[in-house]
Amino acid sequence: MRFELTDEQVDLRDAVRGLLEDRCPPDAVRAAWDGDGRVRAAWDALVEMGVLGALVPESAGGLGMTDEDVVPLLVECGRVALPDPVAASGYASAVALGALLDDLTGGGLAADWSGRIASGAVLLPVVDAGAPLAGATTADGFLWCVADEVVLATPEDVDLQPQRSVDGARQPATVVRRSGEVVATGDLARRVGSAAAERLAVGAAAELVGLGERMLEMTVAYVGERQQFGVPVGSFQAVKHQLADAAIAVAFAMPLVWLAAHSLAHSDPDAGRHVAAAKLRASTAARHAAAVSLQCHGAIGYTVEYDLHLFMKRAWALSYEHGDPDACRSRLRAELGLAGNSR
Amino acid sequence: MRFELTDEQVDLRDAVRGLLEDRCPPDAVRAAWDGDGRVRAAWDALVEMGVLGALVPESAGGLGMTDEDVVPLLVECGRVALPDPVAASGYASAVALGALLDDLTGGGLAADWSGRIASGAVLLPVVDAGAPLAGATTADGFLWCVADEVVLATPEDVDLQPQRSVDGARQPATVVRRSGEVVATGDLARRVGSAAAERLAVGAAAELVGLGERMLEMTVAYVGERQQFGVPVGSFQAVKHQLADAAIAVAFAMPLVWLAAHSLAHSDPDAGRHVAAAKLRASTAARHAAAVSLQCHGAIGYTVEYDLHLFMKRAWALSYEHGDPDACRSRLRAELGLAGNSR
Amino acid sequence: MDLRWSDTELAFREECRTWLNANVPSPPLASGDTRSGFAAHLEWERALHDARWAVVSWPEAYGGRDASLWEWLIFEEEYYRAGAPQRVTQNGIFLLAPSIFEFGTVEQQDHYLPRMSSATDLWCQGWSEPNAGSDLAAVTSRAVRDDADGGWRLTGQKTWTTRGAFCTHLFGLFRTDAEAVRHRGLTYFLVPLDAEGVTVRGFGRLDGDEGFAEVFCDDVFVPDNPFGAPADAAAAAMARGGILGEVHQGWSVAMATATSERGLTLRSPGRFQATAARLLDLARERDGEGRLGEALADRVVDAWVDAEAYALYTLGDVTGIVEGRSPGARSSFNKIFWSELDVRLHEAALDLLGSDAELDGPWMKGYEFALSGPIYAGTNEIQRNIVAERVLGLPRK
Amino acid sequence: MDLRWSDTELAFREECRTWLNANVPSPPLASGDTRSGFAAHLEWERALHDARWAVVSWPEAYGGRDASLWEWLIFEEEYYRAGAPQRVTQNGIFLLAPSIFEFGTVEQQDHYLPRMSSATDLWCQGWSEPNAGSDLAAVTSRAVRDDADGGWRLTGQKTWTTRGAFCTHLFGLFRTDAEAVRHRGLTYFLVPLDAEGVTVRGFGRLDGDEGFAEVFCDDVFVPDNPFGAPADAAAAAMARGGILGEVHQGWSVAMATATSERGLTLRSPGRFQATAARLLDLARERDGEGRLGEALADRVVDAWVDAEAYALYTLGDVTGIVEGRSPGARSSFNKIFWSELDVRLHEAALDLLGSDAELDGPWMKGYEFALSGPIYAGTNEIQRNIVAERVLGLPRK
Repeated sequence: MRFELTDEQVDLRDAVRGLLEDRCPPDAVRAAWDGDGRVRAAWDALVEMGVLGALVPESAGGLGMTDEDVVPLLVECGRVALPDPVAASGYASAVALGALLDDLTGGGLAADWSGRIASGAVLLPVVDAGAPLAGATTADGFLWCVADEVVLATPEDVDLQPQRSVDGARQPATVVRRSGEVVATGDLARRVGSAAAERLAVGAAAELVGLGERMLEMTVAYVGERQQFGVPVGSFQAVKHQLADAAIAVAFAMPLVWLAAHSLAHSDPDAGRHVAAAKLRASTAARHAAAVSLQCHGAIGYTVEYDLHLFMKRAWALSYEHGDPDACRSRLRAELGLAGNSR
Repeated sequence: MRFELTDEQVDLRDAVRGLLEDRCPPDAVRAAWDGDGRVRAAWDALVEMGVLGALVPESAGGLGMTDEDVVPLLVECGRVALPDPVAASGYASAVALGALLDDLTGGGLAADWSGRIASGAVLLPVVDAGAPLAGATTADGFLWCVADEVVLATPEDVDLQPQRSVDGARQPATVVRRSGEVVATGDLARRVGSAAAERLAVGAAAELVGLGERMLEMTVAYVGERQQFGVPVGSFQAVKHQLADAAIAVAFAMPLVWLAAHSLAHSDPDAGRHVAAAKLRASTAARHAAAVSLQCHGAIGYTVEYDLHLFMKRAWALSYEHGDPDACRSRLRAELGLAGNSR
Repeated sequence: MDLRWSDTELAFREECRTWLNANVPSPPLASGDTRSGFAAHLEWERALHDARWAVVSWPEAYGGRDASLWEWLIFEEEYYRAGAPQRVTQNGIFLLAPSIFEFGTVEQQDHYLPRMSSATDLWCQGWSEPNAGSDLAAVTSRAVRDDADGGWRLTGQKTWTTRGAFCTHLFGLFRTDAEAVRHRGLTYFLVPLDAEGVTVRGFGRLDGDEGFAEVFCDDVFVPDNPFGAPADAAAAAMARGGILGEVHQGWSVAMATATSERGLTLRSPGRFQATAARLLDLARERDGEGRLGEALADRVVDAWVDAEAYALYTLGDVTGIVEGRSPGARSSFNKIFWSELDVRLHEAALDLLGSDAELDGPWMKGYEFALSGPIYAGTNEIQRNIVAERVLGLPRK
Repeated sequence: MDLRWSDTELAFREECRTWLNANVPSPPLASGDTRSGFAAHLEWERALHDARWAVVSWPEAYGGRDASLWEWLIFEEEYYRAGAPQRVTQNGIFLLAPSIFEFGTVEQQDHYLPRMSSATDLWCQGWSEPNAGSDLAAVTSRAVRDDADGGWRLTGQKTWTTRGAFCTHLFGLFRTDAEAVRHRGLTYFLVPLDAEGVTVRGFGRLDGDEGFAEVFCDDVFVPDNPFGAPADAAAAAMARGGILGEVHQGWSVAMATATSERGLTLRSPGRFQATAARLLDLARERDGEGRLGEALADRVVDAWVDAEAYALYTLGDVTGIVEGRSPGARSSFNKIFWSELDVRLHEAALDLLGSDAELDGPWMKGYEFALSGPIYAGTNEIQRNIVAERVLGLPRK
């Protein structure tokens, strides 16, 4: 029994943290709002480091790691509010393609795409055709997992309707698919789709925990400096207790995210409830941290010139994406055998 | 437009408050735990003052007042945690009997019981045959409103199974009725039953608001005195803010209770939703006040030698009685046209 | 209790509703916190004024209708129910005007109030400074006596000034007695933003609109008594600035305004009831599509109940005011309740929207706006201190 | 991460479970906080000791099994899952023993620890005084030097002493240096409750049980070194009292205990997971009767998730401790979380019970007990200060 990252995992995480702090400072995220929603300096470095190919089998040019290795790195992506689709492409699509590799129909294309993902191409999974898809305009392809069918689609196969998100770096679009290559159907398609959906949820959960940590760190630093009534704002008990509560919420969300990654890596039969619990608590904890951070900052947090909003808006968006809290609770009710439909 | 008690209502309330502070101090409530759950010194004085007959028509020996006059008095009963069935008998039964007075079948018995209520006899309405009924062992009769039938039952008509409540003054029992006099059926019975049920809910709501106010007053007094770390505990911001929040919750529950009384008095078609809203917020506010009061008292609040528990346990019990918060929300969903049964 | 409106009040409601139905712009105007939106809102303000709806409770001489507080409530209810535009003049009308009514000279009242109600002068508030937010008494902007010119010279920086970049005037506190500490030695100044030495820089708010400004004063001259000056061009310019109340007494004047900001006049219940009604519509729509879980429905129910509670509580406050009782520190109850209710109403709506919540739309925009409620006009932490100390009577420390 | 148990650990779990299944009393014992229930619990404690389950993680010489921290977790999980009785010895085992292991002399360890694990000595804690609750450093009970008899004379009042009326010994802080202020000048004393001058008065707790006591000391003699005294009857009595750690160093000794109280050893996750499992059973039962609304079900879901989160967080803590990292102020995280989780678990159950919630039964009783969690062992207000200052690094003031 050991519930902690391995030394290797810690080293990798620390390396990624250093890289991201360097390549994805708040100004880079801000620039992504005005640009195409990407921070290529960070993305390219992650590709070079192998992070995008971490879950791609070695045979297809990747590192052949597991969910447990990659999820802590997604926490780091959240900490810097990196808008690029590391979780969607390098985690969810890479794992989903893994389920296809040995298949006669889709295997060749899957191997091809796996290699491209490791090299930095963006393949976005689509598991809910109606929901806005962040980063759709810069995607190189779509792993369309809808209605028990898996289709690999290129940008030419789809129509994009760009949408405005509260988070200017996300640049979502609604996507309508016109054509594409069917690579799986039936049971296999369901397996691929489920693999993608679970990773999208856990990926968002990991980013949310990172966002929560970062917002609280920013706020602790600010209220330690900011003076009102002749003392630092952070010396008021009301501020202390709000921050303590938010810190506890984030701290207790993290192990649920780790457990979900572990269960997915080991195909645990309870993985479904672990994923839902992780996304539920990561969403509520990050929203909690966002609310407390804004309130403790006061008016300065309410301006776009200050960095807090970059993180807060990402947290809002991700908390609703790939399973909002109510959807997670609904799934948990089913998993725990509570129909709850009496009145 | 005027949303405030009249001068006469204020005078009556103040008189009742003075009387109850005198006749129902915490020690009297404590004695009711060891006795039969009654504080007869207070009850008799209320009878003499006419409070029990306030809603009984003048023709039947009462004062012929309205819900609006009596509900503020029930707040006062809550403030002192009077365990006696003022709300059940003097409010709910009195009003329900009023609907029967002109009826050929039940009118005579109703007039008789109305007069007895005004003179201090206890008639307990039973609107949910399965729920424990507080004060059943000392009741003089039961107004049985179940299954579209109204039955007047004497203690000899029922079997009582006493239960232990967390609040030792309530002394509830489950009641099985064997016989009794059927006084109404069909539509009339439904009207009588509904009149009783709505008043039971609003009566409990009024008592809950009074309990909430009282617990907060006790706590404010205690934390103003109690010294820790060389200062009064009440000077800590964490204590101040908890108490401020609870005070706000109670303050905003009160007008909902008044509105419910007003709507019942005027047969407002929206009375149902007003009753549910009043009971919902009175329950949540009083529970909130109880939780904060206990926490701000610390260990002393956790002992039975201190008075707080007498009020806190009553608040717990009443918050579940005659419409717990979930039942109120369920009713409000229906009233507001939200089925809410999708997932 | 008497919850019936009089015939006069019902007629007033009917008149409001008819006019609003005929005149409320559709589609809704762009945000008044953007430069182009602000211009459209100004047109609306002038239309309101022309029909005498801008300031219904003011005396007729100043553009009002001498309406009662009850009629004011009715107007607000109808205004929000009709989905009418935000009031870009509100900082003047709701925050400055009560102080002018209470502390202004007759000349100041006659000059400023009609120009305010007609949206000729557009006022922004100059409370906050970079180091004086919640701690308003920490103001360091100063006014130095200029006996030669008969006035004061103002220097300092104000910030978080809502719509400051679009307004014509600022009201705020400046330190006139450098020796006095904290809230002593402050004076309440009225400053034309086109005066020499004033620089205004707009900056972006959470929702992306350029709704805030910093206002820099560099030796800005404000005369003692512009109304007595000769009627030349320079004096006319001066006539738009001055001191409200007594020198060094600015704190009392500001506190009267601050109470007004927290209290009744800033947030009429109609606004939240209108939001609750829209939330109910959204929920019913989702319900019709079979997409409303019970738990979500309950969040709507709770928010709806609280909007009702706020409306009722306000009726009690208005009854008290009409009968001559002061709401006093209870206005802090109000401010905490409505500001957090507003957040809950919008959160419930976003929860209903689910994965669409992040998209640009009235609910996300309204949510962002609602989040400012617990911060401005004295953070809710300050308000809770006030409730605890002044209403509950807990020891100050 | 490796979430598998080793074969040894699985065998250990099997052994626990088998023994517990065969031995846990059914029906459950009366509350251990009543006089008659306490006697029944003592029998259970002695049965546990005889089968060497009383203190699994202690050395075998003191009645334990030298079990690892992981095995301790397993034992606790099985213990609560089996619905075994509350541990009336817990204040000694969990609060005093860690300090004896850390600060006691070999004689003290050899004497006290076996008598504690066998429930021969029954310890209650003497921290709180009427004017020293959260503010433990305000202790005024004093110990005056008695050089003639070679010891100390204790005078003062302790209160909120859980099960004090049924115990044989008290551990607590007394002021040995009247000049020193606050936490300086305190000494950690071990006091036999049958010593001359000790009076114990039991009083009622929230749940009606006589679970609390006041302990009055009036010139109670406690010797310096009872273990070196001649082996006569008086000395044997004395051997049950003494000082733990150095004179005037009681605060450090107490803080070690307080950390233990807040931290891992007091509230093992098995307890909350067992409560969550019973809550799930209750919810399923209601569901089967068609009486479980979605909103109620969601409250169960949230509480269940938090019980899981607490269990996982503890696994992380144990991993750290096993690998030599100190949890430090993170134990305040734990205390806040488990104590408020326990309240939520029971509240959810009461909500399921609806109008039956008020009736005497395990959930209401458990709710009352849970409400003490946010108060004792340092109120959660104190814990939040600790989290903010020591974990987050916010300024102390």
